[in-house]
Amino acid sequence: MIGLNHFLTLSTILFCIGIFGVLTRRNAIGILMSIELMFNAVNINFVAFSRFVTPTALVGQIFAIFIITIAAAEATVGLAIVLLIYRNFKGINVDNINIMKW
Amino acid sequence: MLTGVSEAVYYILAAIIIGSGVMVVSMKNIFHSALFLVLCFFGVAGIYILLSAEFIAAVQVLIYVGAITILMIFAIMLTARLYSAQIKQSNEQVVPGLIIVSALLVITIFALSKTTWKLSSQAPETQTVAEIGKLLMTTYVLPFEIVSVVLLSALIGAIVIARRD
Amino acid sequence: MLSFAWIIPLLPLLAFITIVFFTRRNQKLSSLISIGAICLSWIFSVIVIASVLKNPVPSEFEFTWLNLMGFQVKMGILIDSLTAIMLFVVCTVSSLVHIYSVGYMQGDPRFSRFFSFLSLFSFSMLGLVLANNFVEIFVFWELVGLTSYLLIGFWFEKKTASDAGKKAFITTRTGDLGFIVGILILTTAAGTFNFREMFHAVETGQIPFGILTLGAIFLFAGAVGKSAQFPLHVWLPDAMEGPTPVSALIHAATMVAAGVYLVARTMTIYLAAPNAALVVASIGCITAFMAASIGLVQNDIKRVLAYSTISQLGYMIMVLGLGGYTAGTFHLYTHAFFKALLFLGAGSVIHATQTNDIWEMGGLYPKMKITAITFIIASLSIAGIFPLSGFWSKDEILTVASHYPNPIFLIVGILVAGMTAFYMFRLCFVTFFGKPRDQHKFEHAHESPKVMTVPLMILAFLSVFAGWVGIPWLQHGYGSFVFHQEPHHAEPNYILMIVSTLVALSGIYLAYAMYYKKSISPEKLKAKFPFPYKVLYNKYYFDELYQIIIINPIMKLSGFLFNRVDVGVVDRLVNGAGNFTVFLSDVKEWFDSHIVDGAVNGIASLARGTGSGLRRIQTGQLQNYAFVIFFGLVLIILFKLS
Amino acid sequence: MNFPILSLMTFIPLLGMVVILFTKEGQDKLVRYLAAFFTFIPLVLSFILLSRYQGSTSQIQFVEKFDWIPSLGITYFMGADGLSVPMLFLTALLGFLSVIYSFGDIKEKVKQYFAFLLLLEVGMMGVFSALDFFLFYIFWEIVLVPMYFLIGIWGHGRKEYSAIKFFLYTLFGSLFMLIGILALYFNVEPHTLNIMVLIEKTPLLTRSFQLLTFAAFFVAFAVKVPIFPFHTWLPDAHVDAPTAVSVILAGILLKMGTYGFLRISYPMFPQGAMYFAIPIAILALINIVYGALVCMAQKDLKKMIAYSSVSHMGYCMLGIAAVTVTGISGCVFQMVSHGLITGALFLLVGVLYERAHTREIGAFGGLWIKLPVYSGLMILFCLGSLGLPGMSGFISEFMVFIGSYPAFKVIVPLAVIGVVITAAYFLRMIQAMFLGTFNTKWEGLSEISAREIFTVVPLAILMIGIGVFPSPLANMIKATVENIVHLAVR
Amino acid sequence: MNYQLLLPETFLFLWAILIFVVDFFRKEKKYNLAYLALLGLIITIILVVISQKGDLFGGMFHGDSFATFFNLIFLITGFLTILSSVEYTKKLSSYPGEYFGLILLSMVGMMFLASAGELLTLYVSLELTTIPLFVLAAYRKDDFKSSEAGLKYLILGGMSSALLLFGISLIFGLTGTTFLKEIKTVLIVKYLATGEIGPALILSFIFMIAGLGFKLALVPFHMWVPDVYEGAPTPITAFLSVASKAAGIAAFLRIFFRAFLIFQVDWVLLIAVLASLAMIIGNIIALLQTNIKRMLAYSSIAQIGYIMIGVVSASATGVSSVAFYTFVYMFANMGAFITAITFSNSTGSDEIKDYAGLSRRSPALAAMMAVFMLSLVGIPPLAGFMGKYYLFSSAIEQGYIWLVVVAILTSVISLYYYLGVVRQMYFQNSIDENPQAITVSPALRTALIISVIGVLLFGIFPHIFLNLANQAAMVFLY
Repeated sequence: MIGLNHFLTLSTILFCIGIFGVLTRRNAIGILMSIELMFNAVNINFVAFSRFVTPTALVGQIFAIFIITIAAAEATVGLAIVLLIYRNFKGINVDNINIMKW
Repeated sequence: MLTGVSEAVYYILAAIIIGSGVMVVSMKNIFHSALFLVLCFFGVAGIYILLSAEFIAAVQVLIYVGAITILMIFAIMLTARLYSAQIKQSNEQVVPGLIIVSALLVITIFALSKTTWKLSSQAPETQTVAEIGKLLMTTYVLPFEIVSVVLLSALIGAIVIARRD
Repeated sequence: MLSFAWIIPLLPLLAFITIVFFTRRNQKLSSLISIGAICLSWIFSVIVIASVLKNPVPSEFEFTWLNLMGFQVKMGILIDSLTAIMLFVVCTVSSLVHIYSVGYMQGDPRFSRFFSFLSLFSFSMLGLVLANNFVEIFVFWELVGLTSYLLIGFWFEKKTASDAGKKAFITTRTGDLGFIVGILILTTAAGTFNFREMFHAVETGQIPFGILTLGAIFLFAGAVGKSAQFPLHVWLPDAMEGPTPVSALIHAATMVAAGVYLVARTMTIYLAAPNAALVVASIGCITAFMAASIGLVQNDIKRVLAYSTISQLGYMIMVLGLGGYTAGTFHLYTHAFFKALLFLGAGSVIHATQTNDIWEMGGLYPKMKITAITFIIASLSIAGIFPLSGFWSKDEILTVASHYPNPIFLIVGILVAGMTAFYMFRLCFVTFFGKPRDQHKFEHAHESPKVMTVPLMILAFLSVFAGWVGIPWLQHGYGSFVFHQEPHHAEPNYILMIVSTLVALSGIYLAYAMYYKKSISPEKLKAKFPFPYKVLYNKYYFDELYQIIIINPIMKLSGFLFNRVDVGVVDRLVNGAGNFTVFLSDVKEWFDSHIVDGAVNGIASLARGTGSGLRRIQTGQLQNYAFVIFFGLVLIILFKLS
Repeated sequence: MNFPILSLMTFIPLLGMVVILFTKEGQDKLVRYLAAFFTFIPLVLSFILLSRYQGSTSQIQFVEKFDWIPSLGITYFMGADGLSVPMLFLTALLGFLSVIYSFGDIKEKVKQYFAFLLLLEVGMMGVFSALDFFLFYIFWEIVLVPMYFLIGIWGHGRKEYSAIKFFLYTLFGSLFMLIGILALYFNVEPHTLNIMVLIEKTPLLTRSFQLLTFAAFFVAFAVKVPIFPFHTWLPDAHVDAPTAVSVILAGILLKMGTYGFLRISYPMFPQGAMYFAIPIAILALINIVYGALVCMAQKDLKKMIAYSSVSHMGYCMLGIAAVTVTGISGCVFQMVSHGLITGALFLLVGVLYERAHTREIGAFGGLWIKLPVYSGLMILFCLGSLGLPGMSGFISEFMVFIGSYPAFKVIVPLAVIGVVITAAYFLRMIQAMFLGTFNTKWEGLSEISAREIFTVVPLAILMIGIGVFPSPLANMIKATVENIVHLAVR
Repeated sequence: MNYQLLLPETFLFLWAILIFVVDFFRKEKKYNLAYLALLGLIITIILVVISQKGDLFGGMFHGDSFATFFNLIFLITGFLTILSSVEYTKKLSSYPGEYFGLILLSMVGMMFLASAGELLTLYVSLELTTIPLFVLAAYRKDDFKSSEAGLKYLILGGMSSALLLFGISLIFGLTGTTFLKEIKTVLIVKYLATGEIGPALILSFIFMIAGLGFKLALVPFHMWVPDVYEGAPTPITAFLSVASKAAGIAAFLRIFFRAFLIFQVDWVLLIAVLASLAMIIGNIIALLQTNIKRMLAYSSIAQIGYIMIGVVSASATGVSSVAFYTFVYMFANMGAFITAITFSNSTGSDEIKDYAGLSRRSPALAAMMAVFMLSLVGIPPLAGFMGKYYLFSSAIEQGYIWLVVVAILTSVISLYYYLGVVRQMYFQNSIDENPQAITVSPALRTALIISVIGVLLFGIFPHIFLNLANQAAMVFLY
């Protein structure tokens, strides 16, 4: 019996993995990837709710589409900035990107 | 409720997703991470199918696997010196990060499992593609338009930023 | 009909204003204005006394000065026999001193200023005498104190003079503390400031006995300060730093009598509060004896006179405390003349010899006869030799003392009379007779000009005859004029008269023996009784005592309050918490940089301390930020879901 | 609506400030005359105010009232009664005199200086005439800003420190007042910020609420007065401020605190007044005695006078705490009198400092010989300050004592000690500076100038005038004070 | 359907496209496109003012007074930002046209955000607001700090979007709808049925607060603020600190007041705690800053704490006070940033200590800066005071005296650093012997004058905008 909670659990786990990635990856692209994992987790939520709570309305699915789209947009900009960082800092290791502090 | 084969599929997919997700965040080589990310996205797409959201699954594959991941791989190639990837890929926050994340995980799962959801027993919509298309052009036309502007601005922005002067 | 009396104080005030603002540059004119004003006042005072003699019913005139709900102050004048006598005394002595000063102050660069101050003093003193309520009397009381301060410190270039002025002001103000509190207590209880209304309240028993006693004692503190009674007598001898006419006017004849006047004026209260009256009498008694004993050994001519003044004032206070209203005021009246004369005479001597030390004088009699004779007349008067003024008033006092059950007052009275006679004649013999001790000064000495000697002669006349109005055999003498409740008929007490005269004569003889004939050597006595001599010579060490027990602690306290409490503690309270973190790391630096600085620094360093800790979070490391966010998130969730 | 005299008095200086700001740089002389002109008009108006004020009633007069921010219940409500009229006059007078004094004193950034000085006057005038809480608060706070700049830019010594300290302390206090105001606003029905209406309604509120609000207002006013232990800003600010600003600070700003107590705290919170009577009286006693003792320890003349303010304002508080007509009248008298006397003292200190560049008491000696007029004036005001009869200080202190004695039978006699200590430190100062042998180091000192004399003579006249004829002032405040007492003992 | 309601947004979007197009054909002096953008903004402001009221798409889009009010804030901020960017863009090596266009696009997003009555629209608008800002933050490509700012902003922004989305997904799961008013109905029904609201709802509140808290820079989600503010081009920082924040506030109010007001016990206290933390932390750390942008960054963290006081009140007055405070905060904060821009255009420095002696070099500039600083402290009669007064009054009305006390104590602290700038300008002398005057270009001068007039005028005559703010708040009262 796979119910809603199974999917929610899965998504939560994925979400937390994403968070862990954000917290620990040193590579900027790695962090971006982790963020994508978080978006995916959210999407699982939406789709699962859509399936179990509002099977006839497709709101959840539509939401997921939008999230995917925007994730793509964000990834684009993100990667552009990463490239910029790479040019300036000669590396994309976020540990070293800390001119500004305190 | 899913039973039988679906149940088994669910577990397999979940294992793939979680396993590859963990790989994504822990691989030493960022390039390998990217590959596992692809795997993970596929797994998620499988979940969508399991949830009878085939259209979303397709979108997932197209956009995520087809666009985003490829983009990332390009970016990795452009930025990282691939095979000098012996340098540590994770910072000192692993242990505290683990603690925080597991705390969050436990609480969230606990909270969600304690919640009674208002489940519906209706059969899921089957004509999803057409229905979604219709909705996007009617009820959700406004966000749809806005998102196009988002894409436009992301496009322009990315060009402005990424281009060498 | 007597309402014109307000002009009496006003004239000197006008003189003061005129001199200060207009005629300051013209010395002669200034002095003329000043003298003219006081002389006019004198004429008015004579008119007042004449009309009061004719119609002794007290009259009062007043106008509302300040009016608030439940608080009404009227200013006005009260004229009764006491006022009339006082007006006459003050005007007389004051006029003479004014005239005398023209000679004495000749050549002083601040001549005009001196006269302006004298006028201001006359104004204040006359106002004090005329006051019909507590507020008014206090106002003039303080003004009198001010002029005293200004005149004592007239030669302010001398540190001793300015010190003395300050000391006088502060010491008398200490007494005024009591005065104010006394006024507060009494007026709050009686609901009025007016003398007669309050006396009425006292007589009808509206004021509870305890409050009345307390109020009376506090009120008396004012008199103690002003009349230089024990223990606030220390300022008067020092006040001799002022020009001698000032000493004569203020510190002998008039101002210091204000305390006595106050007690006399409020006699009703003391009669209703016998405990307070006993305090008054005791203080007076102590003072009289103490000052007289100090006077025995002093070498400065004016200081001797100063202690004599204190002693005589003690006499008056004592007798007032014993209920001798007539006796006290009578002595006040006679004392004014002979004490003024003594001072002016001393001034004349000082003027001639340019020194105050009696041991630098000697044999002056031939050179300044008028001064010497008048001085000796005054000495006889103060010593109480028949039939001079002093005799009659002293006799009154001793009579009153003899009625008191406890003989201590009488004994002290007689003892003091003897001591007075001794030190006065010690002064006379050393100054005017014998061989000149300082040849240079002796040769330089000369009789003073007319403008100085004429007042001396007038005063000598008064010293002899002024007291005759109180001769016991007189049917309508002083006692039937100035009295409290009932006319006082002095009964001649022959035993007392004889005893006191004998005591006085023996005092004179002792002085004669010691300082003229030199049959008894003062040096030997000194050597024989070194301790009493030293104590007396150092005035019972009062100044030193005050320095140690009052002044030093106060100065220390104020320094402490400022340096420790104000800068230290108060600011530090605010500082404290803030610096705790920094404190742990670097105690010394904390002390240096923060204790002295104020609360602002306190808040700032609290903030800074916390801030520099907090901003460590802002490492610049992106993922630390993310960590903080999630850490906060988890905390919030735990907080909300628990 | 009649002639808006209060608004004019308040805002003409503002107009002056704007005009001055638009003058060209460097025209110092013009700026000075403009400033004098724009402070002179309020002075003239204040005379009209004095002459037209009806002292027989406690009614608010010269009322100007119209809606300002109706959605928040805020009105523009100006008015004056017997409490504000003397303070307005004092403000106009000291404002004008300090401008005149500053003619010679200020040589740098003249334009800004006078602009700030005028702004300061706006705030003070407003505080004394505003009867809407919001308006009152605005004016109350406006004062801080120019003061901060005036101390910080044109001051001496640790001026920055003093400026910020002043600002922080007083802002801290006044923000509590803001809470109090809002709390009041929401706790009366219908909601209102009209002080006069609030006075009628607040006593109906619960006791604990009254006490709390009283405490909140207390902090605000206590910092201004200043009451121990909130006083440590005062010596710093006074000492480091330029002369004219010290004058205003001591002469008027401190009065804002006591004014607040009389206008707001006591009429509004009878319960608070009753409950806190003894503590306030004790604090007042501490102010008096402690302030005076601290004065004794001072070596700097200006600091001594600054601390003397602490002591003298203690009398005000003592008078207030007793809640009797006499006590409060004494307080008002003391407010006026202290304004005149301390203002003049600061002016005179400034005169000397400008010439000698030191204020150390011990550095002088025998100045009376060299500078008779200056010394005479200084001694006159010192005597006034130590409460000599014939001058205003005596009356106020005496009234305070008389008025508060029935309420505090132990505290008042102790407070009287302050009188002696005051005499002691003033005489000590006089002796050290003016008496004794002349210190030839100061041979070159020049006598006080005519302009400087002009600034203190009106103060001297008023000081003696009130001292000799207190009735006009008493009649002016009488009805109002009776009303305050009537309200405060409800 | 009355599509006219969309007119301002559509117009602004088209205008942005117009700018891109013109930019394409223009070869030099592209920074003059700023004036084109300004023209567009003025027209949009007019359109907003005259716009009709009504709902579209079944409550997905509200053209109501609340939206109008916030739209005005965005537009005026944008106007000032662009005015102050004219000089700045001259120094940019490339793409000034896109710079203005992106600002306009971001504003389109904000305007939709303020009108959104549905979560999907809201989310999408939020992204439209943010994504151009990521780019703009990194716009000075040769400047390391700018790139760093862009990266930090992007990563943390993306992460917080994910948090917000997670929260939204839970709400969706609980109610099955994304329309705020339906969410409210469903939740009430559910609550009435079961008597409890369940942990998932609270979890979603928290996730949404976290997600929006990022935009608002609410502690502890404020970490990005100092670094991004410091690194981003200063006009963008100004824009971020006002417009973006105002957008966040609008979104927050929409969601929480429209849908969750009846569950206020479950989130108000949390907001109150976060608000006080923001006030304390923001003000205290600001004390130590030496860079004006960084100082203003921390100050803006503190300011959001003040704004949240109005949210905590959870009443119409509260909303009104939030709106009004945001409005007046805009003038003061923009003014402060514009002064900083002016100063750094001339001197190239953002260090507070370099402001020494500014009152001599440029008295007018220094005076205006002082006014802005004092307004931020909340000294009457400046607008900042009026705003704070209103905020405090809303809180006290609801009995949150402790919160006001915190606000007051921290205000006193804030005085210290705000006046720190004033102190430099007025009490210190410049290090240079003869520093030249600061040149103020006409555009900057206009921007400064607008700000200073705003600060002065709305302190003394706030009535009109108070009424507008009240009307805006009425939206939540049905």
